[in-house]
Amino acid sequence: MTKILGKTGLESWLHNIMQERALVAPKHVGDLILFDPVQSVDEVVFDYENTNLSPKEFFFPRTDTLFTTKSQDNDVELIPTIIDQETVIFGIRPCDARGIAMLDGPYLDDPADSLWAQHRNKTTMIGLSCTKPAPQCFCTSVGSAPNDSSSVDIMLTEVDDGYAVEAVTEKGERLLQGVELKESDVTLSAPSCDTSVPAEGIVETVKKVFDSPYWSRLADRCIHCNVCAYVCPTCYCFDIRDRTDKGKIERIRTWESCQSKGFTRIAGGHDPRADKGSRLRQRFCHKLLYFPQQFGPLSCVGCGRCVVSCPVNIDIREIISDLQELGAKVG
Amino acid sequence: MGEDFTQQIRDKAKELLENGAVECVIGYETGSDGVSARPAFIYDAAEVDRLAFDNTCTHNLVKYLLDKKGKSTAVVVKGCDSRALNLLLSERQIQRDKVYVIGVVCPGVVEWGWNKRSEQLQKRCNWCRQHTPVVSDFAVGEPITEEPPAEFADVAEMATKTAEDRATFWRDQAERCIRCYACRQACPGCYCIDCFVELLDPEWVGIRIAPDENWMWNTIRAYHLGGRCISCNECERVCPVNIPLSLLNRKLEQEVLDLFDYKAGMSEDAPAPLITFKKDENLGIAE
Amino acid sequence: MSEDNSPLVIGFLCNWCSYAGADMAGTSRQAYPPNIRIMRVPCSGRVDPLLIVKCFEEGADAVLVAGCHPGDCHYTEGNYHGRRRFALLRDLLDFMGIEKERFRIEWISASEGKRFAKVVSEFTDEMTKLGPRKVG
Amino acid sequence: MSRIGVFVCHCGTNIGGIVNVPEVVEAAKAMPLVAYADENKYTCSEVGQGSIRDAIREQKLDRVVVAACSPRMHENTFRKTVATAGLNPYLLEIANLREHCSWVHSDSKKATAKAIDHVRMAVAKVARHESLFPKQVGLTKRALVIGGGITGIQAALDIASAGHEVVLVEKEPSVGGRMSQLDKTFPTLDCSACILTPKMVDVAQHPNITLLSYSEVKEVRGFVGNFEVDILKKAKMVDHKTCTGCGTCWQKCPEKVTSEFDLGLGQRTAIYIPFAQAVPNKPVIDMENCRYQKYLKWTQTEEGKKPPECRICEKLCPTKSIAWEQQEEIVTEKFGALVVATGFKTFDHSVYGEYGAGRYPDVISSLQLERLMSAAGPTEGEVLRPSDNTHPKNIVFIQCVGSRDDKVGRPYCSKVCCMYTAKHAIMLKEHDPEVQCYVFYIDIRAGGKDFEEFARRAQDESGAVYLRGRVSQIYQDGKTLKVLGEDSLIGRPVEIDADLVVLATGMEASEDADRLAQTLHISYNIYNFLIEAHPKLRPVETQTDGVFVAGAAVGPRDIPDCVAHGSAAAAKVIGLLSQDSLTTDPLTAIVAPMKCVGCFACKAVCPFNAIEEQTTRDGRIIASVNESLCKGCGLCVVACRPGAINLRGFTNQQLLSEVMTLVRR
Repeated sequence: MTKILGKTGLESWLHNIMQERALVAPKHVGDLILFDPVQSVDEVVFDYENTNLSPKEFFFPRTDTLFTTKSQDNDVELIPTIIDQETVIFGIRPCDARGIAMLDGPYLDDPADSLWAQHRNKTTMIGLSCTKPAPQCFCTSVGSAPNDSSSVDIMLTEVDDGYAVEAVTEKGERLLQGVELKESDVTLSAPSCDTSVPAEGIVETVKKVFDSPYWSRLADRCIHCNVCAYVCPTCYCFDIRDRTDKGKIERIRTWESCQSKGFTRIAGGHDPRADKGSRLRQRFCHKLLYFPQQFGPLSCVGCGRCVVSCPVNIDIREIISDLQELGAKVG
Repeated sequence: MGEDFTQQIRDKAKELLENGAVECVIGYETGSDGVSARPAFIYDAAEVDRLAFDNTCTHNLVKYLLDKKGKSTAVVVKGCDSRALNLLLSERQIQRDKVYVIGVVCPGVVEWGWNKRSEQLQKRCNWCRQHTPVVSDFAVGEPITEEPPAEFADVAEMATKTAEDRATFWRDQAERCIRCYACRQACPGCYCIDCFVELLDPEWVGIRIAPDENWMWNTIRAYHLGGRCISCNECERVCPVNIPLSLLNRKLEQEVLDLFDYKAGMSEDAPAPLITFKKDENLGIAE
Repeated sequence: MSEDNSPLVIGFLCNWCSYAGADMAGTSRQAYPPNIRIMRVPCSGRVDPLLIVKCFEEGADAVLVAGCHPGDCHYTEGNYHGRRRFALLRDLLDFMGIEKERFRIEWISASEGKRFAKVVSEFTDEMTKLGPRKVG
Repeated sequence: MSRIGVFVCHCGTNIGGIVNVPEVVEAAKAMPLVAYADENKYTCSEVGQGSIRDAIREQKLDRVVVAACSPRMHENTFRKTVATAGLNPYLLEIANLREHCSWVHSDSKKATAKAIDHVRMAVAKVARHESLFPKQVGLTKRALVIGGGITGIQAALDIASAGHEVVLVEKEPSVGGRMSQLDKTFPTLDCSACILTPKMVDVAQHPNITLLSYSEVKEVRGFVGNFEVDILKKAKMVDHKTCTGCGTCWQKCPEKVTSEFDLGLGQRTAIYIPFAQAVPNKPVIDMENCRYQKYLKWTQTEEGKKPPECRICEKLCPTKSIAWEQQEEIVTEKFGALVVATGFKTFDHSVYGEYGAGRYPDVISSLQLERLMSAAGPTEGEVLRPSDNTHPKNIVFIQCVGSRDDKVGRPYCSKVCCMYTAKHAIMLKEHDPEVQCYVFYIDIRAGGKDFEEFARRAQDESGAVYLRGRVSQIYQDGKTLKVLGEDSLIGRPVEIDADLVVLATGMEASEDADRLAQTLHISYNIYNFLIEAHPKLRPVETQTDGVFVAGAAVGPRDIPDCVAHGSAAAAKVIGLLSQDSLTTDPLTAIVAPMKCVGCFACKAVCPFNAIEEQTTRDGRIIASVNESLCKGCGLCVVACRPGAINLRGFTNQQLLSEVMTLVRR
């Protein structure tokens, strides 16, 4: 039996959530759709393919303070950042949620990252399954699906008279307390995502084609900006630096990407990945080889943001099929 | 228009590759969405049929010549892109004898995105006063000679706002900037080994991706392009959060025109306005 | 803005003319408001737009750059280049929302102590009237 | 971790009177990297400097901030101080608490806060200072003296007699300057020519001095010890090697022109020497007025009446020294030091409408009177009224014409007029006992040795009537001039029928002194007088090393002071040229090879062509700085977008840390 929440019911529920928690939802910002804190329900956008930037921003912010210092008569005390703000993210797509869940691997393995851990348990994800996947989506090819509810706390699926509600986790159930749902026997159809990408066995293939000249040819047109890494829900690299302001010292963590020129430059100026080909290869090796070797799943959830945002159309799906072809030839 | 241009480019590319005049031809090919164009690097004469030219060919390919220093390369340039050649030649970043220029008279590029293509011309093509390449070894298409004088309505409209509104407007843009530096990476004028924004010592711009730091980044990036920007508008196109960078560039373009009567990239040897001066010019400051 | 929200003015003075002019204002006891903080640079041509934008980014209310009168520069051309850079920068900053009046350029020679005091007083009063920066 | 020492100066009460120095010292102690902070009554005194030296040793300081007067005053002093304590002299920064703080602010609280900020900026900057080491550079042991007046002559003679080569450049056809136009000199009434001419001859004959008359300095490049000067030798049209100065040509030349030397009271010929004792005593041809030149110009256009071909001088010259084909020529010479002694010109009194604006022939300037009184003058020493050549009986002098008068933009006192008017009153009485002189004055200024006694003599012995008040109007009344003034001591208007009125015109900087100052990169004030490095402590030096100034070009000055000034400048030059090599200023630019992208914007903006091209091992062409040419202006640093080039002493890091410590406090 599926439980249904009417459109108005959903809006009043969101309204209640907003009273004690910060509600983040897809919102029109100029001609972009971005996850953003909303002050009123009518700012929330319900029909969209996906946001321009991924929701990782609310778990791994673009700029974060790890800790600040307080110094009194020359002994220094480190004050870690405590997050006490409860947040609810509404309208997160299954692929993004799976991306966030996937980063628990690198961030929560020992030693766990306290900030990530606090963000994760202070944030509740209300998923919205995709009714019509976009042309750039290929979640089914990388182990997910338009209605995959494995990583969200609550999964909503749009039906004729509202949204089918499924509380996935106990945190989700707590959030649903006091929300009366109608029973209904409508069966939820499994929407299809027809772009298929030959991601099967890509881990072995990438190992085989690591030294192929394909990478430098591919990197010819790459301009090495950080767009793909910053829009991607599963890219989690960062840079750390201290900052002083009015006598207070903060340790700042911000987004960084393997495509930046200085990312792997080491003391003395040597850069093991100085040429363009090796930097571009690093991105796809991490996603299709190193991450799966270390944490299991491919570090790509098929959201297609990098395909859409890349200024020179470096398309991971095209690369995967090229690599498979190359892999087959190498044998 | 497309078919004829495409064929001319393919034939010229084939000829250049076969007689070894160039090692690589940089042009456009159709992207993975089958709809929009993307840069293409052809090394082998047999692959020239990948080359295509249509009204989504917007990338400024001159930027790639910076990676091909010393290697003889052919490049397809539109009117606006060609001005970047003069910029890089005047700043000694490329050698004229190593570059074979296939200059295409550009009818204008349409608004497009991945898997999206409209028939409406990009706003920058409405402003464009340089449809015909300023430099070319092989010309494709009929040159358009008479161009109406430049107009800067968007800049004027912005100037009507109060200082506070302008400050708020640019602060909102700065709020959205994620410092991915796509604008810098796409720009032919940006080729520094270490960009000022990434310097640790002196740390001009802090590491934080925050409004203050982003505001400084966007201001100085625009200033460093003052008198150098050839308004190919790649920076605005590649920005993932749609910051209207053309507003900044065109404001400076207008100022450089008014103050120094200078247009970037029009000739290889005219010195950029900020590295020369006239003793008795009156620039309206400290009068 | 400092505590009693009187404007923080940062002055870049060229060593040969304006800094000497400011010294002359001192020796002839020409009083002016104490808001300005003076930095000595070899030439107005050494004042980097990066420094000026950094001042505004970090919240300074006004910046004064003072150099030799055109033709008097100890290095012959320093102020000519400076003049072009500041003309362009001032228009860009104005476009970005920093009022043109907040960034002032003056040519002050080594013997114009009185004039230096007048310029600084005028500038500080003007900034006090203009009030704190509204945004950023 | 560096250990910075901060030394805050009271400067007696100059700083301590307004700025709460102990509070600044306490604040300094709390600043980052400051290991020691102290205060001194007079930091620049031997005691003060000693306290710095001791603190450096005892506290093992590696950087010093002196918060006192302007760095332009004692930066070098304190650099020597820290050097003697074993610290590199460039690990020092001066915070200006006097000229920029205590002397210009009265609110003690705000002045102290500002002082603390200035110290904070100095500490932030000095923390980023690095040790710098000056280089030794070769030195050209030759001096250039610009201006052949008494000051220039004295300087040239002194330098030459010290064994150094001197080139003396004089714009006019002869040396001598204004002094050569004088008759007598106060207070001793020496005849000006008698004391000047021997020195002029010495200059011409001194083995070490090359005299370039009728020449001008066009351009100056380089820096102390290594100046390169382009000197324009104007076309004389006479070959001075063969000419013996016999005088035949200027006696027979038919073209008569008003003589500039005699200030329009006399005439000279087209081929001329300005005055009898001219040195070099060989003529030049005045291209504007020479009949043959007019004929040549006519032949090109052939408009108007055909002027006579003339060339009489050429026909009569016994040594065939007339050289029509002579062209003006630019010679470039190297020098180690330059002395500017371009003197002064008299104020043009025609701006005064009330004195007849130059319309009345019998209203003359004092210098014109000198010409009338001079035996070599147009009237051979007979003082005659220019209107009718009769002997004037009633002579009225008006002081402060073009001096001490804001209306005409000349508020300063020209220092010499009171004395030369007294001289005129005495000499005129001696010439003709029936003469009665009247002197309208504001204050009589006779401050030199024997000056006051000399001025009294004009009144007591020569019977000159000194009237304290201004003249309101002069107008021609038949043959005499009606002079309306007032005697403010008795408070009554005065009216005098004067046969002759002499205006004591003030001193002004000479023609285009500002252009020459710009060429030499030295500063000048709003009256175009040259600005010395320090009016009291460095009167003959300028801010530009190796360029010295002397005489009336710096400000109104009488002959004794000019001669002393000339010798002082010479002493400085001799001191400079006696060294075998010079230490250069290490505050020059430096390129980081890894960051340079080879766009050469730096080379385009460098005023001194100090940027050279250099190829790296991996074939990149990058910029490199020629440190002996670089003057440290920093233009290249700002032009360099990637920040590959930096300026020692004012690096990007140092300036940024100063700004950051200001805005983020």
